[in-house]
Amino acid sequence: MSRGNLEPEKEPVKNGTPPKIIAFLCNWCSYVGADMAGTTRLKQPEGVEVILVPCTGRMDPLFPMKALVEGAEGVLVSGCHPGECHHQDGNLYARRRLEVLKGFLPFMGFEEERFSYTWISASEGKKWQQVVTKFTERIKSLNGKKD
Amino acid sequence: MRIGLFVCHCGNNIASTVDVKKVVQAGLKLPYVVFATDVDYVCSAPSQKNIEEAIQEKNLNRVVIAACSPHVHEETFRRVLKRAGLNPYLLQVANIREQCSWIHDNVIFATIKAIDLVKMAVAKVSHHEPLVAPKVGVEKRALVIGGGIAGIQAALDIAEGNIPVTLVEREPTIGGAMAKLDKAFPTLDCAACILTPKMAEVNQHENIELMVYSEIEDVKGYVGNFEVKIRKKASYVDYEKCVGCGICEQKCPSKASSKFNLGRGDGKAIYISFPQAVPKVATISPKHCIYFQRQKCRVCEKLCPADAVDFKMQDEIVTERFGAIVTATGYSLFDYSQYGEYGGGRYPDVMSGLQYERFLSPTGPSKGEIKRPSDGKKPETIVFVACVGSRDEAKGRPYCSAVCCMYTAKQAILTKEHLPESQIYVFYIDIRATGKLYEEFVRRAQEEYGVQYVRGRVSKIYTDNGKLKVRGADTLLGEPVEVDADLVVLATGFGASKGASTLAKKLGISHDSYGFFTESHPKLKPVETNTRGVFLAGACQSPKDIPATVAQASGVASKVLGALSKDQIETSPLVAAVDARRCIGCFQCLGVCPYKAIEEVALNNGAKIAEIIPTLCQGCGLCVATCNPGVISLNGFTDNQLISEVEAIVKG
Amino acid sequence: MSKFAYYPGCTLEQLAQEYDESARLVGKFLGLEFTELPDWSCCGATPSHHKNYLLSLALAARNLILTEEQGLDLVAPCPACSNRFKTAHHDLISDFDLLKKLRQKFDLNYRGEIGIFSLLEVISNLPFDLIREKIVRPLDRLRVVPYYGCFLVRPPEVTQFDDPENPTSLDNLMELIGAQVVPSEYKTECCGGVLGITNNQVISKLSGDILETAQKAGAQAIVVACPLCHQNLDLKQDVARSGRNLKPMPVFYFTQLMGLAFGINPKDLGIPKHTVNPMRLTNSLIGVRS
Amino acid sequence: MISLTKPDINFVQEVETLSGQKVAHCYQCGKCTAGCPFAFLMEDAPHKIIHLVQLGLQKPVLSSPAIWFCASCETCTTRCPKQVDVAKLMDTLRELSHKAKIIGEKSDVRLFTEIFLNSVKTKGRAHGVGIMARYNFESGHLFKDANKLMPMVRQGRVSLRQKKISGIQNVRSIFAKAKNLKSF
Repeated sequence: MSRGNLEPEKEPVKNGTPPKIIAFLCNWCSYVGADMAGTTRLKQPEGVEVILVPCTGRMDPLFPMKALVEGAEGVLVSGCHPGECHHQDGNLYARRRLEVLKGFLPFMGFEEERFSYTWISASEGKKWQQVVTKFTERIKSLNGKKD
Repeated sequence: MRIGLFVCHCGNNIASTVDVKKVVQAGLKLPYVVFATDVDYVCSAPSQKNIEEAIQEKNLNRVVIAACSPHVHEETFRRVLKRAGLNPYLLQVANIREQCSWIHDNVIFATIKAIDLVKMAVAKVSHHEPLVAPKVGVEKRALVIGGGIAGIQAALDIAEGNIPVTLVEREPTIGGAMAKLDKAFPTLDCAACILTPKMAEVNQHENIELMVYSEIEDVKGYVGNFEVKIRKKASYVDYEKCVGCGICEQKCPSKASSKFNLGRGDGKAIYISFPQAVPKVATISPKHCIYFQRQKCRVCEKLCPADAVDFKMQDEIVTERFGAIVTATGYSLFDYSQYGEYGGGRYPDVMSGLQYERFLSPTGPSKGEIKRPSDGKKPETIVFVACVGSRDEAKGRPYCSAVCCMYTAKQAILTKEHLPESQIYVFYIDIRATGKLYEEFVRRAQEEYGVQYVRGRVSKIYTDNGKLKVRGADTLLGEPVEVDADLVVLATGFGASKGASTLAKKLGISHDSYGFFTESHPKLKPVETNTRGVFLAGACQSPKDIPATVAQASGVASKVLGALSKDQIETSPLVAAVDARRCIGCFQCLGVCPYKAIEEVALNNGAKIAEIIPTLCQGCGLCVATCNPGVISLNGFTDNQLISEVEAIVKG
Repeated sequence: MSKFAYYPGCTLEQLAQEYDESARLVGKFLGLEFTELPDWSCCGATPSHHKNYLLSLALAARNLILTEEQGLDLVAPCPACSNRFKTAHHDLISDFDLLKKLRQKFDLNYRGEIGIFSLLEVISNLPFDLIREKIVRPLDRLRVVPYYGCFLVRPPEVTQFDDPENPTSLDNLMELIGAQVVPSEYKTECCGGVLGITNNQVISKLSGDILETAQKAGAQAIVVACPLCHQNLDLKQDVARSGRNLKPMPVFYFTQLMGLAFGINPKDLGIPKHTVNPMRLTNSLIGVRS
Repeated sequence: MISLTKPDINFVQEVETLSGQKVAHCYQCGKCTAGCPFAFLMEDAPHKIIHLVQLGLQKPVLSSPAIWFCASCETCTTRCPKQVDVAKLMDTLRELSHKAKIIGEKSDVRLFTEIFLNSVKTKGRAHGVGIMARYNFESGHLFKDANKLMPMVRQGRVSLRQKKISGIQNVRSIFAKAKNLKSF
């Protein structure tokens, strides 16, 4: 069924626009876990948009920073569990770098809580759902404090 | 630049929550997008043809497909581009199904998000460059890890395809769990009779090298070129010399419980696992050996006619190269002592299904006679308890072990054949008998052999006056019930093989939370893993019975033969590259590369810079993030590409 | 064959005389020769097999042997009887030991060579043209639910007649005589059977459901082929209707409706004997103003 | 707590021989119960009765009032996926219950059965009015359906007397022999 004729603008928006969150997911575990959440139809907040990276080891702290500066309300990075990285230890290198970033955020005028780093395996669709739901709630309450 | 956008309805899968037409409209407004359309099923053959035509007619040079996860069909669409004469890497897939339509209900938000995802893809694809996949040579040898029925079947099938196979087994004999079985359901053929010829064939096959009592130490490399270190554990018997006469075992004065009989029945420190062991050689268990414990004895050494005993033997590590690896490491049984209420481990007459199987077997501890371990009497009333360590969330085993219903029915039938007067009860919660002839088999247990099935779990087993009181429920009656049993068999479920997760790490494959290895796709790639060149067979992937295991093992063999049939394999072009002009030669990258894919090269001017060997690089990007001057880039994931995605989302 | 040994059975002899009368009349009209089985005894009915299987076989066998002596096939309008006979026949011819036992212990020598039919079976097996040519008064204003009940069609191995879940023989006959058949999902649901005699709860639920669905589907009447069903649906209709918002609904035997179509007088068909007054509907069907 | 140890195998065998049905064939799907028009009256649904037989629990089966609520409509038998003749099993259980003189509780059906068969035994045919009168008297439902009776008498549909058939001796001897024989 196509909804081509529906005018989305005219539908009432109940809870306001969901906060815009960028999630960087590694190709081997977390992206597959997020796909798994989809395959099992686990409902999630609509504001989370995923950027695929080959490994969290590829993560340059610049990317989350850029995202926040440009207006993202939160940034998530998720990789394989420690010891299960497809590329051996890429996830651990990433954590080290991103921890530094986290400490640096307040100096840039961002709450530390707008950034989070987690481990999601390929089979943890459920966990992915919980992580994004919780993170979205967290961002909402941060936004609330601001107002 | 001319970008074409194709948005998939996926029947209702996408179109019921994403307004596909709106996505197309929004797409058309994006920079460089010269063509956009919606498609019912973009992966279908006619749609693929249409994309090819659109590429040619509209002169497209970049393609964005908004559909399912790239993990599902990215390769399919790359082939479409190739057929249309476009470089296959000028493609970007926007995942608007798994990560959009399937996880949202609100049409407005889902549509907005789908449009965002398309914006990201368009932004990224405009930074794409044509890429060419490097080719590498292939080591035409296969490694099979695990010598149970899965490994045996896979090794034989691969060897028949004229590819040399090394079969590594950590026990002193191949045969695995199947060798311990008396009979196999549903045909009740003698397990040894159908297995041992295959074991012998493995031993004799010119293309198979058998390495028993050996384990995988380390794995490096990638498809076509794995380098594997194998530890040959010290068996203290020279397998080359040992003739398997068994004199050592007869004369060994030590006492040990038989590992092959799962602790039921006596064994010795020096042992041959079972009469049909392959290879038929003796092995010493230092833990039980009197010489190792007290430095005297050496009876075996003195008596061995082949002079094969060698107390000085050390572990040895060999390195070999393979083009493909099959893991067939099987399963381990649930430890019944985790159910304190059943008394397994406390009461000798409560045993596991596999232990009971040894009692049924003519090569088992009671030579095939059913006797109570406690007093050697023939049991009159025997209770089987299904789902012990299966379908039990409290025990962390929510899954079905897939074989227990069937082996319980088999053991009930065999018991009735041994002891026709016995009264047999099976406590079950559901009967899963989905294989060919399985349901009929379970019905036969009930209808012909009079096995009494009682639907309900057992709550507690305790001793009372020489009997085992089995307290359960009959949920069909809605009443608690009780049976006075002489013997109780717990149908213990399947868990991952011991050491499975360690092996997974070595192989770079993933496993689920129970330790079962994860296949590449649950339906369409059941024998592949996410690491190219590493395949799965048998119960290491999920609990499986023999027919399913053998089928998967043969399937794996065809995959291995396919992978090794080419002289060269294309590797991914999504690899890193160093900008030679800007590299300062700090070699930070060299230290972090997990694949040793970076080497130092000297320039004409004597300066040393880093260079990446594209066939070794696996494209993780760790070097890129590590490079301080920022002179390494990763194809497909350049800084520009990733930042363009970020900007597409937040700037809108 | 158009000659039959006719077995009325205890119910048709008394409570369901109108079925007996209409059956014999319609049979005659259709050229069927019914000779009442001499000195017939009770078929055993439900109580015999509820208590004693051998008794049920022997009681039925006595009548089967009498039929065999006549050299005729047996027709029983009452499906409870025909079902008993068919069951006994089925069990005896499929179990030689049982047959021998009956012979030796009861001196009942059944050879199993006769055919056993319910009346509906006999009539619906006739060539429809033969029936059609007797029709002088098509009942084209009648909307009727054909109700089969249990004994005619179940169990199929025994009854060997029509479809056990969706029988159509009675539907076809009704359409043949011009009536409009109203479909009912309850056409083979039990009316309560013999339990209806002792238990009014059974009638009010089971027969009540049958009546209610028929009425809601727009039927004016129900047509049956079984006196036990008729008893539960007609004689005890007040019980069946109790607690439900239903109008009285006439219940006919199929022979009565066929008789009307053949031009036979309602009185000769025993129609006025019913408990729920069927005369208004009957008169309207045959064009008599009441 | 019901003990399943040492089930009454003789009972199971007797039921199976008498009925010609293997109770082990039943896999407890419940289709018999699902289609049984009388299940609403039964404390033990038909599938449960069979299960009790499977477990060799004679007493609960033969004393269950449920076996008397089966009207032999044969719906269960017709639809059973395992081809168990459930109605036949019910017959067998009633027969055994009669023989074992186990009466779970006062059963109207059982009383009716006795009176009906007595009527057949005396006259060779069932005498409707006689049976009803006797049943009403013995069951204590004195005036049950009395309102139905008078119109029928007026119409001549029922007679207050029933003649014996001439072969009544055959019928009586059938009753006598059946009483003394085990069914198989």
